[in-house]
Amino acid sequence: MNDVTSIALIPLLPLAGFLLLGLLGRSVSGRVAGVLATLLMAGASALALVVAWHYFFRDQAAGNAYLPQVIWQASWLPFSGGLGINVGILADPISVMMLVVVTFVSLMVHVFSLGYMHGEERLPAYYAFLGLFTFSMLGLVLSPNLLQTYIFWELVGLSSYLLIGFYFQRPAAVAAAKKAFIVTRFADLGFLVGILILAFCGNSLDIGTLLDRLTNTQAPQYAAATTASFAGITALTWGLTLVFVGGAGKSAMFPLHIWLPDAMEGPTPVSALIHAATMVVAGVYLVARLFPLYSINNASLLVVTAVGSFSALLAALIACTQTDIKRILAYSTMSQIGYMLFSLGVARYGGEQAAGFTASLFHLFTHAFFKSLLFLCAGAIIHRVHSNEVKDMGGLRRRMPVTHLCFLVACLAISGIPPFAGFFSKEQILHAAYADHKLVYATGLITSGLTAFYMFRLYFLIFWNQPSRQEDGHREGTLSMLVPLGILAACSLLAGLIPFGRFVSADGRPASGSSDWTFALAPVLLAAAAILVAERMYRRPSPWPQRLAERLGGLYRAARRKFYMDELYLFITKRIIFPWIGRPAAWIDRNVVDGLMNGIAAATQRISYWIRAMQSGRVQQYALFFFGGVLALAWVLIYVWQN
Amino acid sequence: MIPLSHILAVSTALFFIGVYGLLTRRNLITLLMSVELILNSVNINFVAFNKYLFPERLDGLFFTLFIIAIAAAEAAVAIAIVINLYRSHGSIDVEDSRDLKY
Amino acid sequence: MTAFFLLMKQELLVTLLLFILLFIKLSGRPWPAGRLAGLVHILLAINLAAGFCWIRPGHLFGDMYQTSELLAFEKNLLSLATLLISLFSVSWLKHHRHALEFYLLLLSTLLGMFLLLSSGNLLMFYLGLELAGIPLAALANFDLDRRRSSEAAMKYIFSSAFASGLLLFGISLLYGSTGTLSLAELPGHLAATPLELFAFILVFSGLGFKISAVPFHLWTADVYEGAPVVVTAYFSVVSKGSVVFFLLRVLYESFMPLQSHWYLLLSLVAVLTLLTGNLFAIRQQNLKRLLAFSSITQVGFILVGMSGQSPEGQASVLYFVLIYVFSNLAAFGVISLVSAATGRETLEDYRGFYRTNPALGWVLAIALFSLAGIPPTAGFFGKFFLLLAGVGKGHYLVIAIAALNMVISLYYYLRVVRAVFMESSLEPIGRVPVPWPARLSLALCTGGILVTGLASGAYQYLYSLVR
Amino acid sequence: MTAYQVSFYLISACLLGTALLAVTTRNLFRAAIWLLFSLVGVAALYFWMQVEFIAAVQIVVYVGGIVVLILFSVFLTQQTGQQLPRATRTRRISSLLAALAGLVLCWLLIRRSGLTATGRPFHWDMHRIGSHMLGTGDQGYALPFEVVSILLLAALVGCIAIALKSPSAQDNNQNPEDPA
Amino acid sequence: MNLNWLLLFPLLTALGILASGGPRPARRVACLGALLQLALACLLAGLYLQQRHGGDTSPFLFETNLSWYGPLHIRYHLGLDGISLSMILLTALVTLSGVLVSWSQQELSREFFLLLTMLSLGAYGFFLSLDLFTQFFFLELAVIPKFMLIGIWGSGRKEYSAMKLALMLLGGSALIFVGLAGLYVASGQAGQPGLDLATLQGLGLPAATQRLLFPFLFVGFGIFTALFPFHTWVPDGHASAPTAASMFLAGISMKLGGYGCLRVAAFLLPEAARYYSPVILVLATIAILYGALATLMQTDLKYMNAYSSVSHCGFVLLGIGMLTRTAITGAMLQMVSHGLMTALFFAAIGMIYDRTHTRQVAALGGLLSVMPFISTVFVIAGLCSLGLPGLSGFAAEVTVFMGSWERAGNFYHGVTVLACASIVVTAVYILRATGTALLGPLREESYGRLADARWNERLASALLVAGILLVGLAPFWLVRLLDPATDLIMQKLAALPPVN
Repeated sequence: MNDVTSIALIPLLPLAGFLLLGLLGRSVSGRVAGVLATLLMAGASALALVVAWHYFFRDQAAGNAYLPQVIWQASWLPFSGGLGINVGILADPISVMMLVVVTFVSLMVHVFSLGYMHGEERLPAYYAFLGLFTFSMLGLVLSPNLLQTYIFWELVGLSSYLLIGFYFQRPAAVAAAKKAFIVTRFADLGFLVGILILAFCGNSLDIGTLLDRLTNTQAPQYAAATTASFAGITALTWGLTLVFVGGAGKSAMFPLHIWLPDAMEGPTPVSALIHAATMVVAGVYLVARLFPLYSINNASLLVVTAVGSFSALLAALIACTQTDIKRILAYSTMSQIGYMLFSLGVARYGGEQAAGFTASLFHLFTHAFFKSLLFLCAGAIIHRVHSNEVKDMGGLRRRMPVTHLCFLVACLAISGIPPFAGFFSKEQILHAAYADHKLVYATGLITSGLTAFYMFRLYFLIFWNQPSRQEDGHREGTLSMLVPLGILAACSLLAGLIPFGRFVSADGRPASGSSDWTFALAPVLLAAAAILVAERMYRRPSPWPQRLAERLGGLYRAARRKFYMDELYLFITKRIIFPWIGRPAAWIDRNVVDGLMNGIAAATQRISYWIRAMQSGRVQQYALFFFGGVLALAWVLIYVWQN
Repeated sequence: MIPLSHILAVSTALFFIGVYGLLTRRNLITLLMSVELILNSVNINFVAFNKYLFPERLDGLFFTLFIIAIAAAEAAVAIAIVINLYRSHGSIDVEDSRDLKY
Repeated sequence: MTAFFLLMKQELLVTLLLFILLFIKLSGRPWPAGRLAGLVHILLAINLAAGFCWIRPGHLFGDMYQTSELLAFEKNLLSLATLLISLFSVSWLKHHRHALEFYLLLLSTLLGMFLLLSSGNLLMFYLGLELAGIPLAALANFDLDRRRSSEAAMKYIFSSAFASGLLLFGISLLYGSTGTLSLAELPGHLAATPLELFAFILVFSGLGFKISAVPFHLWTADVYEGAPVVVTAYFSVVSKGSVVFFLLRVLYESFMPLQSHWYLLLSLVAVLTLLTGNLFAIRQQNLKRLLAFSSITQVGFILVGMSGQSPEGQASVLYFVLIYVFSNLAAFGVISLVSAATGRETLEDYRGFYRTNPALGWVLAIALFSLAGIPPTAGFFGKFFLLLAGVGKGHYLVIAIAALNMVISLYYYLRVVRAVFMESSLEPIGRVPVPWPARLSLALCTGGILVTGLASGAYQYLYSLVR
Repeated sequence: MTAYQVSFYLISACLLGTALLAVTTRNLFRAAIWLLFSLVGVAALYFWMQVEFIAAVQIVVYVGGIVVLILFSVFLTQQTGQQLPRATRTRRISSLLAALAGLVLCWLLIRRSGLTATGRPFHWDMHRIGSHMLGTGDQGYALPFEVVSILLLAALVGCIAIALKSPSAQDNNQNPEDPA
Repeated sequence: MNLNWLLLFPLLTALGILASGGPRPARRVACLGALLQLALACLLAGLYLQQRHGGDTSPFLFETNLSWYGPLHIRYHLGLDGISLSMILLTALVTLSGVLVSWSQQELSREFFLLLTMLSLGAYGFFLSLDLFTQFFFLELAVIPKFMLIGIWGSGRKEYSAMKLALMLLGGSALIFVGLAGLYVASGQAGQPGLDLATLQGLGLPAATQRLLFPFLFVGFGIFTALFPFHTWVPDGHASAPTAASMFLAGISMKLGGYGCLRVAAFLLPEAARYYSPVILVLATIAILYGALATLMQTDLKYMNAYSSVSHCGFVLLGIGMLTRTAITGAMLQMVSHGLMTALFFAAIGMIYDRTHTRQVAALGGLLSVMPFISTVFVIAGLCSLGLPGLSGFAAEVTVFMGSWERAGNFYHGVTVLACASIVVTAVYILRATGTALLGPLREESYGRLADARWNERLASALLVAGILLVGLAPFWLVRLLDPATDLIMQKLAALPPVN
């Protein structure tokens, strides 16, 4: 069953949706477009499930290890010397897992959108963009070639741009889209240079070949890559770190995270799909994809760990102070991705030490469900109250019981309360961190507590807190909105039970997924305590939050202003790059370089004006010049120049 | 015997007297006179060369004759032009006809 | 006797023409200018046609007169140019009192140039030069009622007298030093002594005056501006062309023993000429004056090519003059038509010219492009070959300066094009009537500009002549 | 020093002196007269060189023709008593320098060239001149002769066309087209 | 196939336009001519591939080699290789869309189309010529039509810009001329006088000669392709030009320079190219970054695209300067890509300008809602410009980067990283312009009444978009097309003596 057609069809179906809807444009109604796109997506999703089933249970199980296999590839852009972009399809545990996650969440989002986006303008475009995104994301996860990864990496960036800016008449949406694209582009620069370094170190762009060559200590490429190059750092470290910069940009890691909260200007289902479940974890995916390389390079792993853990903590802190429901979720996403990354950072290749790897991807897997669920719930709520601010909500549990329930499930999952999905993955991560480095573990633990706190803060603020003001009765969303919520809630509940390590591990061999229950006690208790605190503070309107904020003073204000990161960036761009680099460049061009060209012309004119006295109109002066010329020429020819 | 160079010196001196006149006189007719001096100096040259250096042929003599003839023609046309200029400008001072310049 | 007539046929035909005109003059019954022009056109055309038949080399009058296929070509070119000028001069001549005298003088200068080209002897050279020059001074005065015209004539006749004085002095020194006046014998007697060099420089300056090479050029702009447009055209094309041909011949034949000297001289003068011509031209407002300086620049290019000292150089110079005839005459043709119709000659006046006179606008533009050396006009080929010949020995500096000057010169040509095509004016020149002879002339020029470059026949023919 | 030699220097001195006066005097009429003397001096030099024919032509054409022409035009265009204006000092100095430089250069070149008289006899007689003048072969000057005749003709035509007063010219000469 | 057809067609078109009675027939003739040219170019591509497929490995196909100016050894030599073929396809495409975009040209339209056709004639001739004289002829042939197009139909300081463009370009060609003269002399000294590319490249000119002549030729051609600091004609020229002329100017005209640089630098004077490589690279990098930074500050859409062209053409020079196979291929790809993309961009800007009568970014806003088609075209062009995969810009740039990194050494790597950095800046200015001009609320009430693209504009844009997608989605065919030619270049470079 795992033939080329079926697996290739998975990305191609959304692509077909994109092309169809893009070309038909306004000639189809929004409803038709939605249904068409959803059907195509359903097909893709079903195929993905089948493919995954075949991969994990049929074809590969026999060998005791899930080997990566390139199912199909073709030369797309050949370079010289064996390099070249080969477009292809790679099937390995990670990509197949991602296949499932992406198609599944995408399908949920499609379905949800049917109700949520009903009545909006430009729906065909919306679904087309969704299709484009899904296609790109699938292309990204299936890529066997570094530059193919880069290609789709850019394409997901584009679709993210298009979808964030979907409400293009809102200046904030436009600005957010721009910001998202530019910040990730900046990171992609690192990615690109990283690719260049790695590709020329290993003399290949093919990921498999590259991994083989650079991890093989006997290979000449390995020796070249691990000797110090620029600034005393090995080429491998440079390459991996720069690649990670790309990943950090896409995954909104500190300090490149600033685009993610703003990206919430897009339609909420989009946030669920792109900015919660799939695209933002591309960084994790990237590191995981190149994990064998990272695992032999401690320096770059350290960077990954540091960035991941710091981002996780930072985002959690900020999330505690925000009041925009989607932004809180966005910071929570950032925090969770930080988790996944430091989990990768603490892992090593193979064996017991590789637990972090599995845990990370496990968390990625579970997070996709509960975070998209959270976003979709938020969407349903926003759909109802027409506001993103939590202060406009409150007491919604009666009016939106289904949503309430789903949201609660998701909150529990993300807080790591057993037996919800998040518990399992998070526990594994903390375990791995504990095994590696206590500081990382401590960070993770604190973050875990904070997570529970801010999630339940949100939960209580939305659903409890104040009595509902709107007395217009039951207004739950449409069925198309509720069904995805339900399904995702179920997933959030159950996904943790999957023996994930059996399928996905660093070396392809099944890892023991056994949880150490006693170890899990600390985080769970911490989470429970945090939930209690949140309950005390936010279940009813109380002065406590205010007092606490005052007590914390500067820290609170800094966190509320997102630690002034936006201001810093604005300062750098608006106050440094534009006026001090761009403007001088433009000025120099107009005045110095062009001035030089014009100056030559002006000088010629000037000389022309100066020498006009020669042509004075006096015929005798002409004769004098004539005669002088003769004498001078005679002098030169007779006396000066002796050949 | 007078050395040839002395004759040449005379003619050259005459030539440059003519040149000086041509460069400094302001009346057009005096300019014309200076031109005649220049031509005369050339004539002296030709005759002297012919007589003292290349007496076999009469090239120099004939050249002189033709120069004299042409000098006449040139003077005639020049005077006609000067008269016309006098009519239009009311002056034959060379400094007065400077409409065309730069 | 037949041989005599055949060899001298071009001169004799022109003389015949002169006498016919003289008879008409003496018959006492004045002919209207149009009829006269028609007659002259026909006779000139016959002359031109005859020039292409029975071409053979030969000598007459001892060494005084010589002819060859090359000389016949050169004379034909001059005849053609005269015919073209005559064709577009009709609208100017119609109102002129002395149309017949105009033709008499014009043709006598043409005869002078023929004799100059055919001269085998410094005496004939001098006589030809004067015959070509003195009546020209009278012609420059032919706008009899205009101050500027007489000023121009005055400047020309005095400058020319001074120049021929120096030239004669040079010839006399040359005679004294070598003992011969024959151009053919000269190389055998030249020894590059300082006196000979000085004499050579004097002779060169006399010729340089005629072709307006810097620093002997200062009369050019004033005379070109003051003289009637038709005469200016004649000055800049026929007069200049004939002397270029002659200079080419004497440099490559008579003065070959001084070649390393004249190479330097030519290079120096060429660079000066290019720079000066261009630097003055970029400021000009009067089109005639602009073209005067442009023609100085063109001479600079010619001198660069001439300094190449190779058959290619010779052929390129001849070829360039051929092209220059067409280009310059096309430009002057348009200007003379406009001048005759409206009396307007400045750049300002030409604003928006294209909107009222598209055909003339195109002709002017094509002519200017050819002068600037822009493909596909022949000027491009002409300039390219000149400079290619000039670089023959690998002296890049002159070529680089020349190439730089091509850019400067482009500026002022394009300024004219800009005025004609792009700018607009409150009172543009109205529709200019173009009588059919002028039309024919402009068509011939334009055709020449477009064909002589793309078809390589002309160049190959010239090359075969000089080799 | 023989009288022959002395006479050369005398003639030369007169010739150059009068020439100098001709180009410096500030009276137009006197300048013409000095020029006349100078041209006569040149003729005398020809006599001294024993080329009487040229001397005769010099006197006939120059003295009899050109100077008279010049005198006529002087009368036509100028009140004879008037002082001629002088050129500017700069012009005079620079011209003087140029002329002197030229003179020095020429003198140096002549000195260096080593041109000395050969002493070979120089024969000419009217018959030879006449036969050469009308000859068409080697050393025949028939062609230049004809050319000069045409040139004179053309010059005549040109003079007539330009200098002949015409009614329209009279109208216009008082109000020149642009007084710039 | 006889390549003369490709020159004859535009010539006939020009004559047809001259003969046509008025503006309407003129544009029909022009369009028909352009269409036929495109068809011919495609046919040529087919025949070329067939011939290559048949195993023909000669460097140039379909040669026409006639003596033109025999005494001067100047030949009329046409020939085709992959590089010229790709350029010819580009020219044909841009010409057709240029004619279509100018369909509603009112003022002096006969002259307009005539000049446009002349321009394409010059470009075809240039790309086909194998004799440097012929090539030079066509190079200059293409300058004056630009001058006229800008000066007559342009906007803003049109006369100034036209003059500047003409003078700078012809200044460049003057430099080229000096180089050619030097080559001519050198070939004469080597015993085979002439300017035939095929002959010259086989001569193995001495290193000193190469180093002497290279700067003239390279800078000369470089001016055409906006080599820093001789790029200043680009902003003014492009900004003042009418739409079709801008398209042609940036789309094709600047490619003449790149093509010339490649032919001369890597093909004719490989020794000197290697010698001067660091200088070229520095200049190219400056052009890339500095062009991009200067673009950031532009407020006029045309100026923006013009400066971005400076930046993008820097990649061409970078690729050529790197002298690796991949980099050179990348430079070629970039030439094609930039040609299509920038033509599309100018078309879109022209359409916007036609309707709103402003090109100031700040004066526009929210156009997407009233003219979705034009805005989409604009966005596609912009995305191509910022190197989005799937569009041609990415394939080209990534090839250049890969090829550049191939040169080992911190200098080369540093240059490459700096060049890469421009993709960020590009993204910034493209998105800023898009965000302000197309997105957001409508800036002016009156914009609401504006119409979207007409059929001719749609067709023109579609053609170019198709080209961009074709290259962007399937760059391999273009690379394969270029391959034999790059092979030849590589052979020449490989044959160089090692650097001591």
